[in-house]
Amino acid sequence: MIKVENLTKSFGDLEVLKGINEEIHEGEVVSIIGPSGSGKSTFLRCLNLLEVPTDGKVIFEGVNIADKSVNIDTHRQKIGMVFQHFNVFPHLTVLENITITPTLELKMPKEEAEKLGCELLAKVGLLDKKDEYPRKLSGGQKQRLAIVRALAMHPDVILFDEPTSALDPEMVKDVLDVIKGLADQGMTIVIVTHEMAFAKQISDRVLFMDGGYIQEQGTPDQIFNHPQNQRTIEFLSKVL
Amino acid sequence: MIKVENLTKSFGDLEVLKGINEEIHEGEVVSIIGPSGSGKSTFLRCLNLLEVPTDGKVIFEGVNIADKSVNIDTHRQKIGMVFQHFNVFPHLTVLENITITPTLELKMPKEEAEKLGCELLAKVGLLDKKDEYPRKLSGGQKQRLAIVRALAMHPDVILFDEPTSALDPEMVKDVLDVIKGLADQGMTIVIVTHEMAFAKQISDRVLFMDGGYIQEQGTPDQIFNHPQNQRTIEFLSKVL
Amino acid sequence: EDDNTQKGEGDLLQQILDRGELIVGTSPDFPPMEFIDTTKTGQDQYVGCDIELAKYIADSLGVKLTIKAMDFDAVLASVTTKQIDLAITGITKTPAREDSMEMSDSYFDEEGESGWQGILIKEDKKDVYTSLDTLKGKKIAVQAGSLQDLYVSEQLPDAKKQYITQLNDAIELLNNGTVDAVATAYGTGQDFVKQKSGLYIGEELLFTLNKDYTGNRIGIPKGETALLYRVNDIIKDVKDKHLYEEWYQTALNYDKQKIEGNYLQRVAQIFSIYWPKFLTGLAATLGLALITVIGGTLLGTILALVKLSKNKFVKFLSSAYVEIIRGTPLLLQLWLFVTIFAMFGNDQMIVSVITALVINSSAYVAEIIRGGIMSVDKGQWEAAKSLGMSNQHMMVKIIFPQAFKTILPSLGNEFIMMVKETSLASTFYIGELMTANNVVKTATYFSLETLTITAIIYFVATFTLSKLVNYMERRLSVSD
Amino acid sequence: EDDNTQKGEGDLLQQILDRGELIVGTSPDFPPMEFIDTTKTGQDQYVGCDIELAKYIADSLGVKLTIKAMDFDAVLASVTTKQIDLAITGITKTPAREDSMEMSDSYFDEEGESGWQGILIKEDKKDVYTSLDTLKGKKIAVQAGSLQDLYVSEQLPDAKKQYITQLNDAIELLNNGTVDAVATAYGTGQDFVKQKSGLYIGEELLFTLNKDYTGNRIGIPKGETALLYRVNDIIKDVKDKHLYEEWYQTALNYDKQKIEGNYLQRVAQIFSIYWPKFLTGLAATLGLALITVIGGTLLGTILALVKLSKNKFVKFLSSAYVEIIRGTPLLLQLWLFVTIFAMFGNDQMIVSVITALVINSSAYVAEIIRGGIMSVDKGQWEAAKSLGMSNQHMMVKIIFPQAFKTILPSLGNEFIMMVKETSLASTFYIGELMTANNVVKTATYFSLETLTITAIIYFVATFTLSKLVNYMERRLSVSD
Ligand SMILES: Nc1ncnc2c1ncn2[C@@H]1O[C@H](COP(=O)(O)OP(=O)(O)OP(=O)(O)O)[C@@H](O)[C@H]1O
Ligand SMILES: Nc1ncnc2c1ncn2[C@@H]1O[C@H](COP(=O)(O)OP(=O)(O)OP(=O)(O)O)[C@@H](O)[C@H]1O
Ligand SMILES: [Mg+2]
Ligand SMILES: [Mg+2]
Repeated sequence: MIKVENLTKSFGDLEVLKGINEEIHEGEVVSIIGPSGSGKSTFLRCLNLLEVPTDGKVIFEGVNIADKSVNIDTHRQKIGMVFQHFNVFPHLTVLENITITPTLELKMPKEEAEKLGCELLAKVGLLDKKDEYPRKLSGGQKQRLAIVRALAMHPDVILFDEPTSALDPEMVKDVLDVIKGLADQGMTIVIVTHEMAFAKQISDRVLFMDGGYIQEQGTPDQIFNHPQNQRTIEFLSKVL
Repeated sequence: MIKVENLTKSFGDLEVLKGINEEIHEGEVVSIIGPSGSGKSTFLRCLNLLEVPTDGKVIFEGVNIADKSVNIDTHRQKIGMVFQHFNVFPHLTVLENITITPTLELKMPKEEAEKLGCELLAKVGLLDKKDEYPRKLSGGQKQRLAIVRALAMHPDVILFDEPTSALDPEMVKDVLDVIKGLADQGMTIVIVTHEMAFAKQISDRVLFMDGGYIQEQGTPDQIFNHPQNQRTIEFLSKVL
Repeated sequence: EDDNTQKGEGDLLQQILDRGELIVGTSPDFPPMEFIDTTKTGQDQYVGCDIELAKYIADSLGVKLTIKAMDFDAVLASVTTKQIDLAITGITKTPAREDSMEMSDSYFDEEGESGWQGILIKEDKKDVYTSLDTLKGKKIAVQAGSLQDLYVSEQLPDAKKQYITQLNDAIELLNNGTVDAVATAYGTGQDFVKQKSGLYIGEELLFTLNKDYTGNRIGIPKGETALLYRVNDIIKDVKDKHLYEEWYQTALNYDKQKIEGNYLQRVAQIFSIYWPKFLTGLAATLGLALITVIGGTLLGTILALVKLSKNKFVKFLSSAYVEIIRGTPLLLQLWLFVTIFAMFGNDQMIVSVITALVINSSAYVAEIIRGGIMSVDKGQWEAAKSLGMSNQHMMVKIIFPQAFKTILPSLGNEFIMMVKETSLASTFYIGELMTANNVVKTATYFSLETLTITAIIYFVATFTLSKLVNYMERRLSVSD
Repeated sequence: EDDNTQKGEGDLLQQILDRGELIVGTSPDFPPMEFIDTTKTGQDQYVGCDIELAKYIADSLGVKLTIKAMDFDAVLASVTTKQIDLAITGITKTPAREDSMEMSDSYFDEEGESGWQGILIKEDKKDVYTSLDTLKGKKIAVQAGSLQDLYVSEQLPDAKKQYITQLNDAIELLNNGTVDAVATAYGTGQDFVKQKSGLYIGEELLFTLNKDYTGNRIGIPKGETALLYRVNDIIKDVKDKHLYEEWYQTALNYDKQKIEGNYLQRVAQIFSIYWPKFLTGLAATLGLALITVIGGTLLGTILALVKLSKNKFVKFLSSAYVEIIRGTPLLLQLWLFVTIFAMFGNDQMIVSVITALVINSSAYVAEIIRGGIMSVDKGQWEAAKSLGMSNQHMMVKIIFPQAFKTILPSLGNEFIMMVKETSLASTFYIGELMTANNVVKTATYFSLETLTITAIIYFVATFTLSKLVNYMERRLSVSD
């Protein structure tokens, strides 16, 4: 589904990604772990061109979206993204947060979009909040809203960047449950996370990044229980 | 050592602490846990008058420091505090961060203060950074510096407010190790934390706060393994 | 019996008597001669000593008086074409006028009252300075380039001149002993003496006039000698009874109240007399500021969008525009636009001034809008983009509504800034608050008191506005 | 042979011839009569037509000339006490002067050259406006309150007056047809004609002068009739040869270059001639801004500390001070201080202006400093307090050093603001850049060109300064 070829990304003199080759397959759940500053977020953001790669290809459903001549907007509609800090739209109600993009960009009729929105909200237990403004929501609720907002575009894949690390501990579980639900339904997911237990539980594959490269990858069992790479071993010894 | 009598604190209309009675004994390690917004930080900050209580007494070493006529500065010198966001002084070198208060307030000679500072830095593995500025330090290093800075005043008690929650996961351990070291040496410690495992490990006593009250307290075993209060049970089910 | 029929020459007096009405043309904008009392309406609104003279003439003829107000040129034209019977509006004699109308004897010699130039001194020096000669080598305050400046150079060549810009300042200098005397028009000097105590101006201290002033006269249609003689008779009567001087004094004192008491009392009195002037000034200031900010916002929004665009060239142009405007003083920009507009034949100062203000404001507003847009959390841009929103939808639906919260209070502050900045427009006599200040200052001769009032009005206006802006800011940020 | 011995009366001419030196006193600050060429030194620096006359007299006597420069009063005093032989400095005759010295025949009748007042028209209307009468009913630009204003009222009573503030503006109005003529001093008019093409001023359009001007004369010590007669002979010689007119023209053109070409060429020429004037203005502007910001910082720091203190009353006072200053226009504050200082006898405008600027700036700086202090992370205050630091140590050792980073660039921006704001001081003829602009504008008659140069200088100055401030800001924030 997403194929990355020789992806490099520099910020000025700082080379963050040093040539990454990787393929995300349809229906796969891939976790990305690694120390802070290793380029996890940058990699994830390159997948939907929020960061423009310095070099290399990002082939999404057969099209190299890193190519400047591509209309990136239409492709992004197929790639959902959920951020660490939720980034819900504060000036729109919960329901409007969900319906605005489908109505504007997919020309979905308003009633249809609202019906879809309500269904999705019901699934994550937020239907009673549909006419509230986001400032009334807790962090966990905001993040569930952000997930639902992405889902409303019927994406083929969703990218998560540390979706729980800005949450108070007692709110983490609700959000992880929602993500787990998506994984169970067969959604393609790429998730950067520090929640090792969670990664172990839901992933089909785990990537360990460090120093601008994917140092090691494999099943959760391979990575967490039998890591080979020295850096992986070191990292896991600290966080577990 | 610190005795709190009927401590209440309101911010405007919001009553955060609703009458707390508690005593911290010398040499004790007390952990405070509880949901976000339950008043843990506020309680801790009342202990050294960073928040002025609305009512009640804070008796430190026999003196009610909540009394306006008391010179709070001298008492604060005996109560160390470590913050979530480190709050090291960015314009001073690592060593100066430590020596500035002893030399200014305790009139400690400069050489003596520097000798003390170096000793303390060596203990937490930061001696080689002594002439760096804090911007060169990682989060974990900053927090260790903050602890050492507090120690340099030879406090009788140290208050910690979520000392690891602003840290990247792989840095948490170093900081917790330092705190554990202090506990082992018999320092009186009050610590607000979300690291349940750590609380379980080092505490003599655990306080569970919710709704402006201390709902339940006891040994780690009592609280974590046999909680009685309904709210405690609920809270622990979410975070563990 | 049709009064409008063009009758033969010479019988206008008879016509007047027949119809029982004397029609007098005047240009009521020369106080104290003829001016309008805005508190009255109809014929009553015309006041001044020339009007009194007209009334006296009508009374003497035993007819009713009708005043027709028109501008000075029109008065002269109307008497020539006999549309009015008499032209009484401070007319002096010239050969040209003598050709087109009859001119009465002089009823008032301006020189004797206000045409003279003299020396104002402190009252306690009255016995020291008894003639111009006694002022030899003394320090005399004069307005640079004024008529008095010339007279001092000519007739008091070894006096030391202290140049001043405003006569009021000269009085302060006189009072504190910095200068010994002040050169001024005699009438103005007399006004000062009336307003402030301790001052003196006398005929022994007048400069020698050698100009060929002619007195004020009444214009009468050509050939109407009967009327002319009758008018001259009445003028003689007026002169004999010294009526005009009386009327002149009354007119001078018309609604001019003596301002006295201590500083605070003077402030209160000046405000109670001149508050309409200040109010109009304030309204003009607020209006000018509003127009400026609205114009600035329209222009500034375009600039801000251009600055955020990707086209390097237009981006550079708009940056340069903003930098240049922000890098030069507003006073200079005002002069520049006034000069440029004058070159293209614009003599409406207000247009030049508003253009300069709008252009100045647009550069600041552009930065406000750009700042507002940039202040929207980067996460909002990223969220919108990650959903696949088009740039236009993102700006219109996500970014602008949030930027608005930052922009609106800043525009409020820009408005407050402009309320203050428009004071510079007073350089060009635009009638805003600072101009009103200068007018009242000149009318009352009390600089400090007038400035105090103006300062209070500015402060109250900007303070109230800034409270409003704060309130708006709080209301907008509540929704976060 | 001691020349300094007080000799008897009447033999000064002989003394001059004996010592071979003629000592002439002059006050070299009246171009084109006598002024200083700053590029020269010693006796050579004194130039002008009076100096030429002095040289001619010395040559005629066959002696060496020594010029003594002093101020005008001193020249008059010196000739009375025989410290100089002749006083040649544009002296006119007055009874007082006649008493204290001998006065030569007039060598130059200012009226004929520059004392006259006349009418400036477009060259192509030369044949239309052939006398004052032909201007009847025309629109004439005059400076309000000027001598010409008076003459127009008197001698052209039915002309329409268009009031202007600057003569340059009148020329623009004349060129674009808004007015038909411009009333001006004859000499000034001639200058205009010289500088700009298409203009005309002629003797047929002069106002009738009936003043008692006397020409310029040479002052000679009392009783020195031999010298007087000899000087009068030489003056007659000069007059016969029309020498003075020649010298006058040369002096007028002295270092005055004809500015021509297109707009850009004119800008370049004006700058190449007047750059020292602009440079001095810029230096004064920067100096004034610097003094203001330094003074404002001292006062503002105190205000900021008071505002952060706990004493409610002084807190209120300093808040009120800051609010009032920030709530009123700087122009008004300038007037207020100038007025108040004048009441206390201060006639040094610069002192009033600097006081007003400093007080104005202090209110803004107070907010900068308070803002800087408040911008220090709350955690820093808490950390310092939790360590038991005293308030004073906390402020001095922890808060100020960090606040500094925010404050310093803001003070830099305040300085840039002040560079622009000091332009308002030009209202009071403080010699900063905007004053320099006005001086050059008047000297060249090219408003737009001069304003362009001034704008560029302001822009370059503020742009450079803001780049410096940005650099400083970056450098300071690197350390975070
Ligand atoms: N926009 C940017 N400009 C400059 N440097 C950047 C930018 N974004 C990221 N970086 C740098 O790139 C490196 C990798 O950042 P990235 O956010 O991808 O790390 P990460 O693995 O996600 O870390 P974390 O776990 O802390 O989120 C870091 O050193 C970061 O400072
Ligand atoms: N300075 C303040 N002004 C107003 N309200 C405050 C202030 N400080 C804290 N509060 C409020 O008091 C309540 C308790 O805050 P406190 O920080 O003590 O909670 P906490 O238990 O430490 O939470 P957390 O785990 O999120 O740190 C919260 O509702 C908070 O919003
Ligand atoms: Mg990241
Ligand atoms: Mg807390």
